[in-house]
Amino acid sequence: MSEHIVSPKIYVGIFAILMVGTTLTVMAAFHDFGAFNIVIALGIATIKATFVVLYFMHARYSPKRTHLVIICAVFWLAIMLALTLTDYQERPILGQRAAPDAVHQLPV
Amino acid sequence: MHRTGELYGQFQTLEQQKETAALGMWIFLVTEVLFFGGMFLTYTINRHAYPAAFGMGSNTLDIYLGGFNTVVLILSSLTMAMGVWSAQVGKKSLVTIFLILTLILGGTFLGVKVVEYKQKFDHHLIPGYHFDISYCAKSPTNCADLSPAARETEDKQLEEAERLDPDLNNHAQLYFSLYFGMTGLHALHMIVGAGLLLWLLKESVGGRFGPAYNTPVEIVGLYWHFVDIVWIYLFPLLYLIDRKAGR
Amino acid sequence: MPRDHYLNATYGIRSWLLTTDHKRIALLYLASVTFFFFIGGTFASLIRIHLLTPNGFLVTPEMYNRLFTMHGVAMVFFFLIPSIPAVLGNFLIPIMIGAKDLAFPKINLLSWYIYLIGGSFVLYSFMTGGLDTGWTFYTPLSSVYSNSAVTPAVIGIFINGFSSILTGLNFIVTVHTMRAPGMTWFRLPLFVWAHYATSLVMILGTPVIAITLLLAGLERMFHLGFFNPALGGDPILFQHLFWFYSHPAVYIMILPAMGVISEIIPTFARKPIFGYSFIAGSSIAIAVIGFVVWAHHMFLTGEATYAAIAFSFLSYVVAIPSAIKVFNWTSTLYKGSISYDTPMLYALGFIGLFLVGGLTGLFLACLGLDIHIHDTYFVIAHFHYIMVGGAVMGYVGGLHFWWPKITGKLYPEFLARVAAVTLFIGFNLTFFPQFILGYLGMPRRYHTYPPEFQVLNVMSTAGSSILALGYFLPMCYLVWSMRYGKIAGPNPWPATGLEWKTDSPPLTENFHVTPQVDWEPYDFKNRKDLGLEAGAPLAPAHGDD
Amino acid sequence: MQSQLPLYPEQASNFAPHIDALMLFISAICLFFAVAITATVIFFFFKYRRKTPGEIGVPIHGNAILETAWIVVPLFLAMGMFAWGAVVYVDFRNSPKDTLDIYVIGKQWMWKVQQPNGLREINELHVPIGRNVRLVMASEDVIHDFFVPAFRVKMDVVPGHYNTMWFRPTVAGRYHFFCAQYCGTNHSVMGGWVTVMEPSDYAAWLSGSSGSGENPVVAGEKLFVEKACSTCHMPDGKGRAPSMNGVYNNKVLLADGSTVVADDAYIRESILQPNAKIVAGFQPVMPTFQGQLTEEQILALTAYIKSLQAQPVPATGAGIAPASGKK
Repeated sequence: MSEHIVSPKIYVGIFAILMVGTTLTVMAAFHDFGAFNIVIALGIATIKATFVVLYFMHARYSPKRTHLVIICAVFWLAIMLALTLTDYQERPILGQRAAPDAVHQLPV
Repeated sequence: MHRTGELYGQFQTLEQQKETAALGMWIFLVTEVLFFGGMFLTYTINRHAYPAAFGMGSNTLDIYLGGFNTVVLILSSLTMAMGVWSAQVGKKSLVTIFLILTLILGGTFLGVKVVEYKQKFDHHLIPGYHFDISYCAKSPTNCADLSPAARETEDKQLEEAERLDPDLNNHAQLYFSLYFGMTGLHALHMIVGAGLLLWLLKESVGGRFGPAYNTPVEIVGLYWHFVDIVWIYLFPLLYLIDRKAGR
Repeated sequence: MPRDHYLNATYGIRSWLLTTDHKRIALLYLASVTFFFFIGGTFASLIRIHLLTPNGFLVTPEMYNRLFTMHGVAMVFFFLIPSIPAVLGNFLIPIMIGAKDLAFPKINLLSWYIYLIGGSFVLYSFMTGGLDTGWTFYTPLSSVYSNSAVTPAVIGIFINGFSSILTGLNFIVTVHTMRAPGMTWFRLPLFVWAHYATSLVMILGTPVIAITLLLAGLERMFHLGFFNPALGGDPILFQHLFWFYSHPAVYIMILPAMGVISEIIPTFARKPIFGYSFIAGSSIAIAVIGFVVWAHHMFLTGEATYAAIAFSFLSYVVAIPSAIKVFNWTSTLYKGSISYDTPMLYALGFIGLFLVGGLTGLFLACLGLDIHIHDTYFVIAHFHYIMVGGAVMGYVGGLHFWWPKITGKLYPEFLARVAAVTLFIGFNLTFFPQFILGYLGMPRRYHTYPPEFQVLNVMSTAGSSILALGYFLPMCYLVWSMRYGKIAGPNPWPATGLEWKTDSPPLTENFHVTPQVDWEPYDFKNRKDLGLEAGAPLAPAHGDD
Repeated sequence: MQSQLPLYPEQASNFAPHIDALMLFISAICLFFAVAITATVIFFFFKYRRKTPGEIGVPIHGNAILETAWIVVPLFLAMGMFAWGAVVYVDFRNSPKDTLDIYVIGKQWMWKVQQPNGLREINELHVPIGRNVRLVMASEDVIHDFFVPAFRVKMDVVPGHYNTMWFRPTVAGRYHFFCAQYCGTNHSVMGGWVTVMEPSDYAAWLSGSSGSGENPVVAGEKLFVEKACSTCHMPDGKGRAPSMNGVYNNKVLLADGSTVVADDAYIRESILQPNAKIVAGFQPVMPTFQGQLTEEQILALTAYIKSLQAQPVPATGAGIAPASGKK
């Protein structure tokens, strides 16, 4: 693994991108996009996180093994969230939980 | 284990040692992702179930402090990255300077967090038996730090949220449990990170890190950036749930 | 015996408590997991004695609930999970891949101390009020209603999780970066593959149980509502989070045992393992697919029907890699040169018991059948067949197999065979009746039961006394052999792994010179150094040179 | 004590034969594999025992065809088990339309049962042969589980939710039921007896002892007035809230344009969290009754609303959705 040195210019550039992202997030939050507010917020956060991982954390210049590790983390997090949510799609939690019969009554 | 210079006995080469350390930190970060992941899952399900309470709770947070902290933390990531760069190119005194800057920024973040926590404590928004989402509405004199305008909007929101969610207090408590859980865990990671920075600083003053050997700086850097990433998600998820009415 | 080895490299209690030698840490773990095994085992014996009569003659309901809870907690978190990885894995993985130590020796030691701290919290909970929530800690029983010492136990398990995480992390990094020259991925012993898969589960699953129990503990301490419906929380969410770890955790327990068996069988059949890459691949497949089946523990919580169907389907899929292993082990015996040494008896016993345990898993994964047998003794029997019949048989078998390497001494062969057979018989007598009990409808965790279930319960208790003897016996003669056993020599069986190329017991640095691997795994035919040839007289296997 | 050792409990519901057949099917497959593999292992064990100390085995490394075979064949068999099991489960989770609804409430450590006519039982459950019985279950504290081995049915009883399960008893007799989900100290005595009776006996039993409990419909009606529900939910639809006539099990049009079926869970939610789903054309003015009603009172109100199913539905201000959605 020959060490790759990232130049400070790139670091400052990434910092600028992150700042722009933060500003956009805050601005977007004050507008009503309905259900898309959360999508936009998380979308920008993910873009920011990607830049941090790729450049600040040098993932872009790291061996494939590191990429695999990162993919694993995202993948397992996705498994946990997605598969748990399958259970909640049909049965909202608590007082709002529908009886099991509701399976048939969902709009198709 | 015997040790020759910077090389630990179990390794054959410095290169192998560095690779190993980096891989170890990356894998540790994977466990951290899943550690926070459990909380994110709890958050997702509860926010979906109780949107009014979560919006209401979120709006009591100070967006200026939150935004300021976001900038501070991202800036500290930059100085950390610059610290790594200085070590790689052999500017030993710059390493120390950047580490000190990072430490100061991290300390600023934690300081602001303390201010925020203190305010929530005064407003009876710490989950537990004394939690009361309508405390400020009931006894405005105890919440004198809020401007009358801010209090008025809060009262209005409270009224609306109570209309939408009859069990608002419990559900708002869930929001604050998650708020303190997630930011508390994040702050704990910051404190650990600050400890690691202090140790780096000590070594760096001794001139230990240069182009030949900078693994610890790099490894702590990875950790620090990860903590930054967690905050990048926490900020919108906790502070910006329901700001669209211009609150 | 070699003149210098890791056991006599340094002396004194400090040299053990501050050691970073993976072999010594393995022995520290060996002592501590044995301690917890006997604590858990004592609870188990009391449970079985109590269930001799339907009306519960021995202990009160409060005590009985504490017994089975503490049995579960001690066995699952403090024995089964660390047993093979932290003892045998710790000892063997660096030697098997030709390294001087694990990648992070100090972290390895740290993980043992974390284990001790976690264990102390749990013991504290046992002694100050006990624990009566069931090892599953279902909320809101554990977080609101239980009057026992839940908080320290939860803290203990939370802390202990980090021990597991650090061990897993250490193994993965070690396998990636510390392999000796020539030790390619497909020359790795299957034991290492199995531990690699186990470590994946450890690092990906354990953090989730840690945070879950932390939330439950905070809920209990500070009156929060994450999982308490009275405060708006969802008890089912706890189960999702809990099983996201605790189902894969089953694979933490069984995968390493499968690794042990994959070492023992080729050694005592003296031929390459059948389908090396399939066994290696199935370990990884189990670790990955094992993460997407957890909600099969929750079919009857009112789970969404579609989710239940998906999870049942995936549960059947995860059965396939296990089946692959069993078929491959069986095929390895074909045209082998099979000896009846003790480890081989354990391995064959493992196949039999794991077969029953695995196949009864198919009953439980079946949505329709699970309606009836969920939460009955059928479940108890099933997972004991996997955990005790599988994991513990693998552990004890592995201990015998590598005992000469660990101590440099041989155990008494005859006694060991007797113990292996006793274990097998005692185990089946204890747990097979419980399948029938379960189908008849006896729910688990019952302090008293209707009298029609008594006959089977008496059979089970009788079997457990034989089982107890089967565990006691090895305990005695293994300790005895440390002092009085015959000298083993570097490779008594002989076996092909790198660990058998070094002294018994090995040096602190494991090898005199860094080994160079130029042979394929489990290859007896081309390994002249083993001194094996059809018809040729063998260097005395149980010799005393 | 029984003189002989049975291998399965009595079959006393529609599910029992299905689940036993499923059990036999899976057992047969598993037994085949268990016996085949064990026999092979034992055969090899003796046949290929080591003859000379230095003997080695024949180096066979694997066989792709065999590997494929023992991946594909078990997979198909497993899919068979999965499919059959899923069919039974889906049947179990979806109760038929006209069920005899019995309410079951679990609390540490007893079961409270309420028959449709209000008759209450504790740790006893009487059901008629041949009727589809649906248990609507709630818990007052921790998670319990209602388990009747002779019927081969069980379902968790989770606090904060309704879970339901159904079965059709087929053989008269008395059968154990248990709590199957560990629930604390006296978990093991939290059980009782299900009595399956001929329909005529059941009817006689119900009427013979109905004096002891109040009919839930009557109790619900009384509550409906007492809690002032009737001041807004007027039957003619002229009140501030929708009429309850005919609403049970019908579609309700909500303010956001969606529809929802007014089942037990919806009614419960509307009582406890009135503003979660607002009926189209009405204001969210109803106060919450969270904490003011016991589970039993909610059940009584539900029973009363159910009894209004056949009442005439007013033209305006009805709870149920018009045949064509307004939106």
